Amino acid sequence: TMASLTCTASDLIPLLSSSSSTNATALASFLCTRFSTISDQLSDATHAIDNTYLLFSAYLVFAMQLGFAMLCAGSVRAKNTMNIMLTNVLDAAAGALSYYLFGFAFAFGSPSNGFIGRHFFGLKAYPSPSSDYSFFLYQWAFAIAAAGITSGSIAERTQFVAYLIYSSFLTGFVYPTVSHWFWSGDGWASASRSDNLLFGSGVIDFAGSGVVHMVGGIAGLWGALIEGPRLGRFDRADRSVALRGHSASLVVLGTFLLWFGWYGFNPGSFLTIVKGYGRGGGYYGQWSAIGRTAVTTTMAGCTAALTTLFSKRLLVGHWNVIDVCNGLLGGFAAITSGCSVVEPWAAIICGFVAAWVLIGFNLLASKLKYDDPLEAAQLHGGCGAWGLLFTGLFATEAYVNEVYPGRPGRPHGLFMGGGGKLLGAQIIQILVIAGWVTATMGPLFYVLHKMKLLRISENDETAGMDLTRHGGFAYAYHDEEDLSRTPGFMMTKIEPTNGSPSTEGQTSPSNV
Amino acid sequence: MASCTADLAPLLGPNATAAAGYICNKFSDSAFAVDNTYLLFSAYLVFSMQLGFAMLCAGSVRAKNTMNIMLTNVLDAATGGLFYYLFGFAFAFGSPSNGFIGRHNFGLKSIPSSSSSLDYSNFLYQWAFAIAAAGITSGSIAERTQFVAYLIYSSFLTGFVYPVVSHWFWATDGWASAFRSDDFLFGSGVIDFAGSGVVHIVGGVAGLWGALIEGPRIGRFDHSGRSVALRGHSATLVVLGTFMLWFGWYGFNPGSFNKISPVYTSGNFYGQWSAVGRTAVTTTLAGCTAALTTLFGKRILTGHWNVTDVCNGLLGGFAAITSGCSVVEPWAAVICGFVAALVLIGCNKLAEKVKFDDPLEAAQLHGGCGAWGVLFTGLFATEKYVREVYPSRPVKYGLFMGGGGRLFAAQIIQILVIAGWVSATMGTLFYLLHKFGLLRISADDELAGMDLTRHGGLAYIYHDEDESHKQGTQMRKIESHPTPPAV
Amino acid sequence: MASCTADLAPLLGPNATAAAGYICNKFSDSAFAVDNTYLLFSAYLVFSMQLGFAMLCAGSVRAKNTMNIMLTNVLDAATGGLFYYLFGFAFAFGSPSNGFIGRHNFGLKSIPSSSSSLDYSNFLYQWAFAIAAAGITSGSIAERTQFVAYLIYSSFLTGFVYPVVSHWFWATDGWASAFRSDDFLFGSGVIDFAGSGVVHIVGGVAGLWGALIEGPRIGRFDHSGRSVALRGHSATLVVLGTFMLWFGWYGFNPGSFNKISPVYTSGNFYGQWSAVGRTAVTTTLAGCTAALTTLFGKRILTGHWNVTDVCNGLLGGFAAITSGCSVVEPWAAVICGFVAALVLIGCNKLAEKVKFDDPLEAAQLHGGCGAWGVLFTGLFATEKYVREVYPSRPVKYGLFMGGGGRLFAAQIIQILVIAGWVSATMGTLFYLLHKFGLLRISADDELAGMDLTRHGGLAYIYHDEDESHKQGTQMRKIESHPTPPAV
Repeated sequence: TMASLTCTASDLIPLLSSSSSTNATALASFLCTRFSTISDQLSDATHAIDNTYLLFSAYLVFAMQLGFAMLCAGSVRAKNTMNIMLTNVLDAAAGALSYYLFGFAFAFGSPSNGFIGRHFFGLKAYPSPSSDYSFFLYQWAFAIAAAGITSGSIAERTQFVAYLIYSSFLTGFVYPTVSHWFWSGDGWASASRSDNLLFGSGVIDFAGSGVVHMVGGIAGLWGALIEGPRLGRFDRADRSVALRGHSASLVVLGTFLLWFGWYGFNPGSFLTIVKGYGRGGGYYGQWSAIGRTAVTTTMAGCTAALTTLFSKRLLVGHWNVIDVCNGLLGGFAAITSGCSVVEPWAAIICGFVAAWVLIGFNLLASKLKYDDPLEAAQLHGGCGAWGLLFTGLFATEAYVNEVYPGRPGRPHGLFMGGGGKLLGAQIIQILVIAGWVTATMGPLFYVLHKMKLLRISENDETAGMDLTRHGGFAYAYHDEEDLSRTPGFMMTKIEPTNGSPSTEGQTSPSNV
Repeated sequence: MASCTADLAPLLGPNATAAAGYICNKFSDSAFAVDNTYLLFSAYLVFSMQLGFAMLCAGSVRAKNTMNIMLTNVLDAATGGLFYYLFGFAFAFGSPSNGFIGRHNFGLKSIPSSSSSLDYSNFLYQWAFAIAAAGITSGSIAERTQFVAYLIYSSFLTGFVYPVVSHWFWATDGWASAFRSDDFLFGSGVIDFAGSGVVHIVGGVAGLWGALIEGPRIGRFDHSGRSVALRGHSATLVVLGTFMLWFGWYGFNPGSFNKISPVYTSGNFYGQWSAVGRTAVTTTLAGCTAALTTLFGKRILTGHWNVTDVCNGLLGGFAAITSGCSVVEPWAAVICGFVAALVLIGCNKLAEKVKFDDPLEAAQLHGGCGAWGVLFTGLFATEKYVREVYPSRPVKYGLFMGGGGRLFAAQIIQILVIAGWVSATMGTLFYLLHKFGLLRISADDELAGMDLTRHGGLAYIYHDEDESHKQGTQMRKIESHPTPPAV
Repeated sequence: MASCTADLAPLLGPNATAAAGYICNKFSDSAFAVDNTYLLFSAYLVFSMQLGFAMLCAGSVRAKNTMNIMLTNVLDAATGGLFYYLFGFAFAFGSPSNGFIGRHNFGLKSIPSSSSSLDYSNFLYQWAFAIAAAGITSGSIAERTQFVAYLIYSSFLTGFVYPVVSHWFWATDGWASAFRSDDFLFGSGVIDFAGSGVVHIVGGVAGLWGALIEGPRIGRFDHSGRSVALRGHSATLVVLGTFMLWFGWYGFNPGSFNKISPVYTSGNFYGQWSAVGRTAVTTTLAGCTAALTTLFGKRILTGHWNVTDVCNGLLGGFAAITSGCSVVEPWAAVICGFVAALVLIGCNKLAEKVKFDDPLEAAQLHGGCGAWGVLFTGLFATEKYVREVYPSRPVKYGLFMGGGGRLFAAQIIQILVIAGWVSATMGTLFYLLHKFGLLRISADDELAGMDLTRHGGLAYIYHDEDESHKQGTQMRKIESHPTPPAV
């Protein structure tokens, strides 16, 4: 954006009247000196607007953490609610420190090599002309989302210490490295490199179907595979038994909050909004592209929700709100990669297929006796991978050139006549992310497993972790519950049993 | 932008047209960026009202129907997204068109467009409005409506009935719009800034017909005809939903300016940004006053300090101020909220009298308070603000502010026309569904609750033992049996 | 704007003044639009904290008092809206005024104003702050306070006590303000950027007196004087509320800049927008560090990984960084959060020792951590940032950063003065209410829960059967009886 605001003589020469062409250069440079003050003011205004946009987008993305917490809480049984919510709070908290100390540096520290960044540790020498605090905040909110995805896959049976370890490792190292590859100006597969683009194209993963969702999903896949299913998830005859979450209201609350936050996630990934496309002054600019991104996001999610609704009705006979919520999120996870470079009608296709991808993976998981309490691996891994392919198929030329400028004629979607190079790059991304996360998170979970740090004991699992590890149940709706139902809880309540309260000296009526 | 160049060029000296153009382009870019930022974030806020509706509805119904009502709220947004994309937006704002219905931009064709100055952000914002109307109606017919009926009316409302109304009052071609270039209704046009009529009365009247045709829930009125409160299952969710709606209303009302950068006098501290702020203030004050009025009113009437009543009063105040929020003084907003609370209490009394059962009071709240709000604008709109907010319209303003009765008359027409149109369309639809046996669920289903019979199980399982009670669900849990755990 | 014209005029040639004026007006318009957009959305975020408070409070009390506490939270916002509109804002920011209290702009008269540069958005933002203070106090006295007492103290706090304090430290006339033009306290003035003192200590100290005068809840300390935890009824609501507060805090702290467009050096990439971003980062880091410190601290002390304790620790970190968020380095925020967690743990230990019962730990959290935050600013404020954020103030900065002790001394004065003022006003008020028998509910009511006795029934009905147990509610349900269905 700085470049578009600097005044150079060559910008102005063609604009000036041809009658005085001999003096044009002199006149242009004369005007330019006068123009610099105005230009400075314009650049100030641009900074203010862009940072406002990015900061509020970051706040929206942060709100997704609340969405994750509620979604996860509602999707597990009541006896593990405290546990899963704690992991969600800590994703954000531990993530902030590790991302501040080194995660951000690994991801975006520049200049660097193609594999990993190596500047800005602890926000040293920050801000820089190309990277401000708001960008750090935005990227932090992304990083914690990845860890949140994984926590869903291994819910209800993982030791808390294992959780702390994998979460720090994922947020501090595994995820930042992947985001470096695809999003930083130096990353080996990034579409915003200045040269040596992968397949002459680079990977288009605009807001992270691959970088965020597949990373989280594959990490979850390995965790859940190594831990095995929850007790009772498959009965003795090996039939699948649904262990339903304890509150559909929380699931819906969480889903809507995620939807709300996704408007920061996808449109926010433009990072700036003050940028005319074309010669400036037109009604069409980056602000329109941002609006379009919000629309494609909405369309994909809505279509996936409706597809899931009717398919599930046909398959199981119920109109199920939880399934619809998951379908919706699957649509969002899929469109996240291509949201900025596809037409709204293509987003509908994206969402439609995403719903079927999710249904298919869920059937497969059931077949393979794979247990993922939040369907996180299927949803974020499966739909995320579909999203990457979708971008390689449907990215339109005009939008790709606007969003990734400066390289006319770059490859775009196969079905849109753009050749197969982009699709090739997208496939490489899927393979590379799957490989990298498997190579890092897989061994980590395996080592934790071998050291008996991964899975909780059977007794703990049956009783629920809240009681055994987190100080008690999450809910106490009736006074009577506390004594009768929570023998393991170390703090007992006085007033229901010996109802002679101390302070007021009043004999109590029997507890209504 | 063109005028900027024309203004600036003579000031900059010879050969300056191009230079002036360059500068002015930059200003134009920056204004587009600010206005789109403003509109998009407002749209996100309005969308968050859908979350508010979902939680408010969920908390206001009995636990056995929670899954059902939440599904309808999710689907409002989802089906609304598709239908509004395919034709709703075209019916509402496709231009050029006639006064009754739009007929361009189906499937967002030719959007963004410089001629109609519609961009994607406008679509997103209007979509969020459209789904709000459907959300209102779902409250009125909660706990007893077949899911299929729900899908049908929701698509019809979001895709056709509501867009047509919004075309009449908000599109530049609408026959009663205040944004027309000439031929204003009564030489005034209707001022329904953010939609007390267009959104709230539409949703409320649709709900009224649905609830009337279905009749009350089983047990809502006992043998002797006395009213029996069927309380919602969670006041916490009601409060959560109310606060989310309040939060989202800051997108709904101030956001309806669509742009924040227009100036009233260039270089002055007072511009549309101040009007936007004032709108947020009037909205706040109307809601707050209505909440307090309800608190004390209900305390006198029922003897309780009741939080769910206060929440409903608050929302009634918001629904009322929505029409005039941008053109009235803050003190007038206080009056608006005070009366709105009384209107809601009155409508609720009336509903009980005539044995009308609306689980969320949606018809009373959005219909009644919405209608009051439309009248209120005709009474209290001030000249100065009307001039600023609707610059091209003939200056007719509030009756009590000395602006004559033309605006007030136009507002009355709006109420009548909306009530008529929605009755004719939605009333007929609900009646047909009723005749085909598609509207109301069976008495058995109603007693058992729809979650068990239609939606795969109850919404809540707080204790493992709960499972054993639920014979109706097809999924059983294993682990409570004394089997040796597998590993 | 005037200076912009003066800068540009010599550069532009013939008609230069007019051209420069034209261009500069455009810049000024654009800055107003951006700044108001920024401030309004920040205000909406701060408002969403009220939702956070409501959920946090609801989850932290027992189920039988849920309706009561949520009603108080809704009314904080509603009564706050009216009182702050009528006189609170005038007391706080009405200008010109003396150092103690403002006395203009009652009922938003003469707002917007160019002389005080106050617009409607400023009012909205400050209102959202004012209701936060009242929300803090309601936590301290939860589960045992009469509703009428609540209405009285809440109006008094929002309408008078809090506005006066905010006048002292934030108005351009306030005696200890860092925004004065001269006569700074200790030649420095107090730096309380977003209100660790003005909001959090005020709310915390008011809660302290209320809770002290009421005494602990029945059953909070057993016969032998041991502390008995009366756990809240829903940890889920606590987490929901905490995350909402976190979300809203991004309006509270970075939003306190009010404007985002001011530059530090024109044409540079580094300006107030960077400072705003840095403030969001320091806020995040302080909260996160406090959460982790609490996690491990509590694990060592109690043996559990406790999510509600972690949430409280997190909020303690936020309350502490609120004072210095804009003028410290990110690494210092980590220190701030670490110490804040220890302060909270210490205050809680102390409270148990002296049998002080505060259901939400509000006095400890907001009072204790808030006071630490005020001191922290006096120790760690950096020269560069203080210079940028408070350009007209003499550059006195943190003691540990080499800035001398004057700022630190001013900060200590702030703590003492706020504690004194709130004790003198709110302490007296609570004592009078106590003497008139208006403060605490009866023991019967307390054991039964206020929802049943005062608010019309329990907040939750998860099973139809629940109804039959509740003899106390006056509303019965019919349908569970074996009556023939009506329709």
